Amino acid sequence: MWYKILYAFLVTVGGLAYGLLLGGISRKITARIHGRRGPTVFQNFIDLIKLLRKKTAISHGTMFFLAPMFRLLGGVGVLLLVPIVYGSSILSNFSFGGDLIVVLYFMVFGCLGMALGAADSGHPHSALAPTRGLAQMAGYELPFLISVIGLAIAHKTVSISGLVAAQQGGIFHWNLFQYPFLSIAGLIAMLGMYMAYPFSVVMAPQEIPVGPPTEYSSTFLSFMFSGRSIFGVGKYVLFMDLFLGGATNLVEAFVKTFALFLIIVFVTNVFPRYRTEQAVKFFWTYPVVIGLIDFIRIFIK
Amino acid sequence: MVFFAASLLLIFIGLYAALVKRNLIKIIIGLSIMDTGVNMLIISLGFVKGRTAPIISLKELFKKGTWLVDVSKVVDPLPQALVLTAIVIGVAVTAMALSVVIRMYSVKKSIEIDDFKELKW
Amino acid sequence: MVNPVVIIAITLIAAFSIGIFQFLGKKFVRGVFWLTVLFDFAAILSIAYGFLTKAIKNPIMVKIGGFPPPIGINLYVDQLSAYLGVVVFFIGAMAAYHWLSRGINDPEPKALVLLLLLLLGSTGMIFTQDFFNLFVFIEITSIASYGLVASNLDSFSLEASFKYIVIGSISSTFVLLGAVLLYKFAGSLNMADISAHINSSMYSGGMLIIISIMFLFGLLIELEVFPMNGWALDIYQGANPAVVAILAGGIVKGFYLVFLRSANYLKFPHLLKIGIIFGLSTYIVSQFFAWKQKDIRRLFGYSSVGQLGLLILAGAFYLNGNLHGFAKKYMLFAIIFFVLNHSFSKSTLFFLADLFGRRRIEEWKGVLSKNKLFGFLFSTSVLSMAGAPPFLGFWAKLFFILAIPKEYFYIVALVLIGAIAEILYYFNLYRIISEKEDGIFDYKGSIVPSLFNVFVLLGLSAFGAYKFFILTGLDIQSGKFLAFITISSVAVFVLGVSRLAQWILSLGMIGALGFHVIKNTSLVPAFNIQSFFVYLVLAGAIMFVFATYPLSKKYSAVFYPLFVFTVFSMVGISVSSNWITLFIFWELMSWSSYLLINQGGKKAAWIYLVMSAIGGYGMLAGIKLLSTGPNLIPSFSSSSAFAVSAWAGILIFTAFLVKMGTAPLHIWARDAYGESPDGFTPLLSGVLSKMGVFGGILTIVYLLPHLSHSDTILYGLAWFGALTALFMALLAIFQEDVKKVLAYSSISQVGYILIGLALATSLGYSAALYHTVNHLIFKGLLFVAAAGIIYRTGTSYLPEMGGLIRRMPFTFLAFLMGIITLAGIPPLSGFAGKWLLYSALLEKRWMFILLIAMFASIVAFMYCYKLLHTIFLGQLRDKYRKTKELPLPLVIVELVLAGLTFAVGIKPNLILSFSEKAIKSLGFTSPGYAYESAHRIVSKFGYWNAYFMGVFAVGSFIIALILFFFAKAKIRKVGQLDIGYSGEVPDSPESVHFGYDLYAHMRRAVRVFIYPHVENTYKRIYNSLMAFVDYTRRFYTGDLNTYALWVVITLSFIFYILYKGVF
Amino acid sequence: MKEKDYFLDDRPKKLSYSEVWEKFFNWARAQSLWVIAYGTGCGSIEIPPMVTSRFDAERFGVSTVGTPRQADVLIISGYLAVKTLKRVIRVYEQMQSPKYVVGLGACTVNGGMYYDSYNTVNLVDLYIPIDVYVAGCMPRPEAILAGFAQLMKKIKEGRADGWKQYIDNLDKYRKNQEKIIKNWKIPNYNW
Repeated sequence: MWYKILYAFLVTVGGLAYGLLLGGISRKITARIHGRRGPTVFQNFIDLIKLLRKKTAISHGTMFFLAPMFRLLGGVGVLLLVPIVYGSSILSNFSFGGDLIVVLYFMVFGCLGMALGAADSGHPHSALAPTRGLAQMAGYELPFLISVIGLAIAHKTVSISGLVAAQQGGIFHWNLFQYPFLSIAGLIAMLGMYMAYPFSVVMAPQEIPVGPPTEYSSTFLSFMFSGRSIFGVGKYVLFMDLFLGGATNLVEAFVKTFALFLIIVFVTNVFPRYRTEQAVKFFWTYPVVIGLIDFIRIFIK
Repeated sequence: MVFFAASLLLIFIGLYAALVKRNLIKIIIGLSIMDTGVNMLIISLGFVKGRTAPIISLKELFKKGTWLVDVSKVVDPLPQALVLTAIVIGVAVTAMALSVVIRMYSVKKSIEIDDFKELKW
Repeated sequence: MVNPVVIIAITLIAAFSIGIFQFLGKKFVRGVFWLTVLFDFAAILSIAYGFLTKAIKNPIMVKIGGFPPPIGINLYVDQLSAYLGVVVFFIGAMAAYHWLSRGINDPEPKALVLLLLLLLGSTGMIFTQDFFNLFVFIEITSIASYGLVASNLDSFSLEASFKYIVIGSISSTFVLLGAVLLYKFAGSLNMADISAHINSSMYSGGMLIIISIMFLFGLLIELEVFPMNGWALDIYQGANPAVVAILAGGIVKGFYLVFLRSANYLKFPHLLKIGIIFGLSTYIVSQFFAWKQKDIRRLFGYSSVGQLGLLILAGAFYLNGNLHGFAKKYMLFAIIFFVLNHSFSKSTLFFLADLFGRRRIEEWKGVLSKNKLFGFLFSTSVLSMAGAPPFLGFWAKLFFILAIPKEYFYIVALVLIGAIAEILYYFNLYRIISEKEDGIFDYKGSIVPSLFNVFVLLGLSAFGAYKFFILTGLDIQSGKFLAFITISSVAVFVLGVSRLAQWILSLGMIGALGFHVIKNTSLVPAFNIQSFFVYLVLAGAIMFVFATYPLSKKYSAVFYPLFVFTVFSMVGISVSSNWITLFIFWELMSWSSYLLINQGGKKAAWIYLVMSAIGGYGMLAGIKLLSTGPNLIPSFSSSSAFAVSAWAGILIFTAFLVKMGTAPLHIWARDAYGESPDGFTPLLSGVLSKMGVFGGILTIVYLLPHLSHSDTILYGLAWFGALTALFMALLAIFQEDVKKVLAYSSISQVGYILIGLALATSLGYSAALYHTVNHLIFKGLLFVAAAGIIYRTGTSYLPEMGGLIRRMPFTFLAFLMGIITLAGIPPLSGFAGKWLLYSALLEKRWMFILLIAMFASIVAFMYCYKLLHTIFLGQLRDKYRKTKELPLPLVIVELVLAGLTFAVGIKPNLILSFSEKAIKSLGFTSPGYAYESAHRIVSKFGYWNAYFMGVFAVGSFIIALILFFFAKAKIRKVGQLDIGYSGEVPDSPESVHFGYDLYAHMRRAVRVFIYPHVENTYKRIYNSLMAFVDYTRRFYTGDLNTYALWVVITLSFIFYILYKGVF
Repeated sequence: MKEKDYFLDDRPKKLSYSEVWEKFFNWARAQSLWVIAYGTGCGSIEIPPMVTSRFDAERFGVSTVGTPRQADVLIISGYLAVKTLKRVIRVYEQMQSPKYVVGLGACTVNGGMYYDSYNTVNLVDLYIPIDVYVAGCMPRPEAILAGFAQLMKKIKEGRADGWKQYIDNLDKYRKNQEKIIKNWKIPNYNW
């Protein structure tokens, strides 16, 4: 048990580092697409260190104080509840604790925490952002649920390890090829889940300063920042397990998550932004229709 | 049969009055006619052609020397008894109706039905 | 015992002596009058008492002038006529007392003479054994009533009187014609004599048919059947209510007895058809025409006419409906109870209408709150008239429905629809009357007669309940429990001198019952589904009643009695062993909760009541469908003995769906939850809606397997549940009232439970039962907190709140935990329910329902956040800067419930161990899931370790907290307006608070889904019915000629039916 | 709770000057300068070119944020009206230490072409501490980048201590501010 906790700690740290690195790479790629040099790929590490070592910080109240912890906890929880490497007892983390449904609900934990903290700050803009986020969530969760339920029924399990096990045995056993429409729906939902353009209205740095964390600074912000990074990695791993057949070793995991990451980066950099209701309508139409093709196929079978 | 038809006719005349007439007094007259029709019907029911009234007269007593009437010679007495009651009741109803009409007239100075349609729906 | 003829003689003499000796003064007149009435009453009471104690065994036959029956006129007094005589004289005496106390504006002696004559006439009418004599008495009654109706001498009463005279004359003419033709035909006028000589084969000849047409026609006019009752309604509206009270309460019942007698003696052909056509049409038409009525007296008139229609229907079935055994007995008691109920409640209503004097319904606004006694009398009468349990009208209706043969199911359906219509208008009236309005309320006259009436009515209600439980042979436990419920709530009312005392009493009573249930295993033998719900009800109730004390100051004195009543009737539902008992307690619960909701929102309560009535009567109709053959009272298990149509199941389920608030029957829920007294809403949401779940389980387990199409029904139910869950969640996010958000949330959550039930697998039941308890915990918590917040802030409007976390930290903590549970986020208890449900759905491969259910829970996050944000977070307003934490009882309840969610979240066994037992009692061998290790629960599809999740969450929370405390030194807590607001200084909290219409953007996306389609459909149906009724009620033109025309048309119609013999 | 406590009314605590890893953190601070996107004058038009593709300030770790809470650098972009000064003070005080101010253009140095205007602050340094001036009217983006390079250098050397000065000498700054700001009772500190 104890070695599990140790490994969990290592995974968390590794996840954080990987998440920050991916953030840096994303910034670099964006810059290159803009025709700029861009920051170093380690820029996010530097930012995090700076934020951690700011000398002052303000708090607006209890919820404001606790929210970054909820956020971090939610991120770490998601990362630790999904098995990273199939068959490895160490890198399957705490996935004995719960199945896909647990992970789906635990994913909300951090978001809810952040939303509450933001609302507690008393800033109207930071209260506005979660409402957009939740509305958009109602948008992307529909196609995502279609693909998750479809896969669960198709493979007769909601255990993530079970889903990965069902995809072993060659690239064409991946759900991406077995159930391409479900996967497309799920991957479109993933775009929304990462609040990447064109679904970035939640953060909306132009109209509402920086989304929920408007009032957050210093240490608080660093917690949120790292929470978000870890959460992002956790979600990549989840999507990898769902659609890309999981991973049998760490290298494969890195490659696959990086591939997912690249999808997001390239979509993000070429799209403008939807308004909330446009995003919701988009999610409720195209990916849903696409997903339903496979969904109905599974339903009839 | 004639009596029967005539009394039915009277009853229907009375009903017709209640159906069509707009004047309260005329409706009351209609009711009286209906009453009369019924009374006539009752009498006709007890009537047997060629028989006498079931009345004990002194003349008869002296002639026959007995109170007893020959039952086979008289008509059925019960309808006649009934009709007496019915007539009385009919009069009472008519009197009641007329007094109500008098009151109605004193309230609205009218005895037309059109002026008494406040209670409806 | 007094010779009945003496009654008539004495009354006659008294009437004449008053007429002659009226110069002796008022005192003499009144003295003679009262002596006569009292003597008559005593005399007839002694006869009735003789019958009751069986001292008199045979009917009394009085020979007048010593002639034996066929020759002489004689009186015949049997049990029924003696009892009816008592009622007539009682109502007569009360009406006279009432009238005298109001003052008679006509010369008093004349009115009293007419009153005596009226009583004399009706007594004679009831007692006589001779057809011609009957005519005479009818005429005496009629003439006296003509005079009395006109006695106000204003244009209304004179008009009514004249109409009555004309139509009445036509009626009596036909009765006379019938009598003399009968004499011609049978050679006798004695009823018994004629009856002995008539058999049905004689009707093949023409004469007897014509005779019966005459009698039927004449009597049907007097009984105010549908196309010929315009005059009667005009009397109800126009005449003096004291007179109307006697007419409606006593005299018409005399006519009814005469009708039954003549029908019995003459063996009317096709009586059943006549009864159904005229009785049913009268009942239905008058109930619907009453909807648009603005004049309260005419409204009561419509109701009276409707009741008479029901009586005719019942009478026709009793005499000619081929009822056997119990059914015949039930029908007799239905008739008796209908008569008694109508006599006492309707006369009370007319008395009260006269006391207050106002005609237009709007002028009655607020009467209930202004005078408590008046309100009590009015409410009791109205409740009894509308058939609310445990009053007499309810037992009458129940007997009636049970007695009607199943072939005539359409009659049951139509009568129940009529009953719903009746509730609709009666309680629309009640809604207006119970509106809060200040001011003093004055009435002229004495309230004593009404008081007497209501006391008799209450006594009779007890008698009715007693008779019902004895006759139907239901388990006597339920009867005793009903008595216990009534007595205990009355005790709370009577002994509770202050709110504190009432609170303690209610707590004590609920606690005592709980103690009794736990100690005494006879009520609940082994732990099964019923005891599961008994514990649920009692545990919920005791917590919620505990929380109400601080709120109770503004509640009226009936709050706690009704609360106790509702709670105990829910216990009654849970322990009931057959469908009828279930129905009785169900109705008790509906009505008592209606009265509770009516303490708050009147319109909301009305909608709640109407929907409840639709559900409840739907259930009754379904039960009726179940009860075939000799088995009038279907027990739960016996329903398997025969195949029944799917409609039985659907109809019974309607009631439960209404209580669960399943779309499209949900329209009551938002306002009823939102506007009911805050102390009651937790119970309404947490426990009362769960009774629907209980009923649903019973139906699905005991009934549905025996129905055709049961799989389709279940799948349909699951869809209803799923769509309810989704759309109610969508609606919830756009509400701006805290309780309305919670209301929609509540029915959305109950939608999940319905899905669980519809699965009908053991895992589905596990999910449903778990969620039932869990919903009680967290929704109770949220509603209790909302009640406290409304109590402290004085508003339930969300945009008015904000920032309250600074003032109410404990409430916030509890509320937050409630919300996390509601959202189903691990590690709190909400997740387990979701997981079980989803696993069950996966197991059954109901993919689309699973999709909708999961999606609905995502939508739910939106209102979860909205509640937390708008109440507790954001900017604190100036007016709440001095607001305190909630009162202690509320905080205790909140924290206990919050602790429960946490405990259950880590150890779901706390609930699951109970639900497992309950599920096993339903005949399943396993709960559908298994324990792989101590804490790891495994279903066919997935697994989940609650204990680990809890420890994980708490552990990492603690680690994060420790980490954070290192950074604490440099953190400064800033003021609420210290925000980075473009370098600007905000001038007030309101200006930077985001609290209104949080999801405006979402609304643009889902506009078409949240448009109130269902509500508008209901409204449209209601409005078009209203318009239709408003148009068709012009049928009663008020024109005498038209009335006479309808009389003639009906005559032809009766002639047609009877003469053709076919229809 | 008091009748009105919308605002925290305390003075900030004096901050410790040295940390063990200070040098490393100073490097991190220098490499990650988040500029609040707040233009006080015409100079702000030069900032968009600086952060976009042409001059790409992000390669030095300079990026923009929308809220003072997260910002490290406040750019006074040109002339500063008294009215604007109020906002600048509030924004500056709401930023979290360590924080730096860059004065842009001649106006921040001595009022520039508006030196005799009734409403322009001539010497911004009197009111908030300025770490780096970038002269010019207006300075080109290259010049601004040069200024940032200067700022980074100062930070790395530990000399960019305007935020310390400000807290240590808050009374002095307040007195100066109160001299020209008439219609605002300046609070003890804008938290």
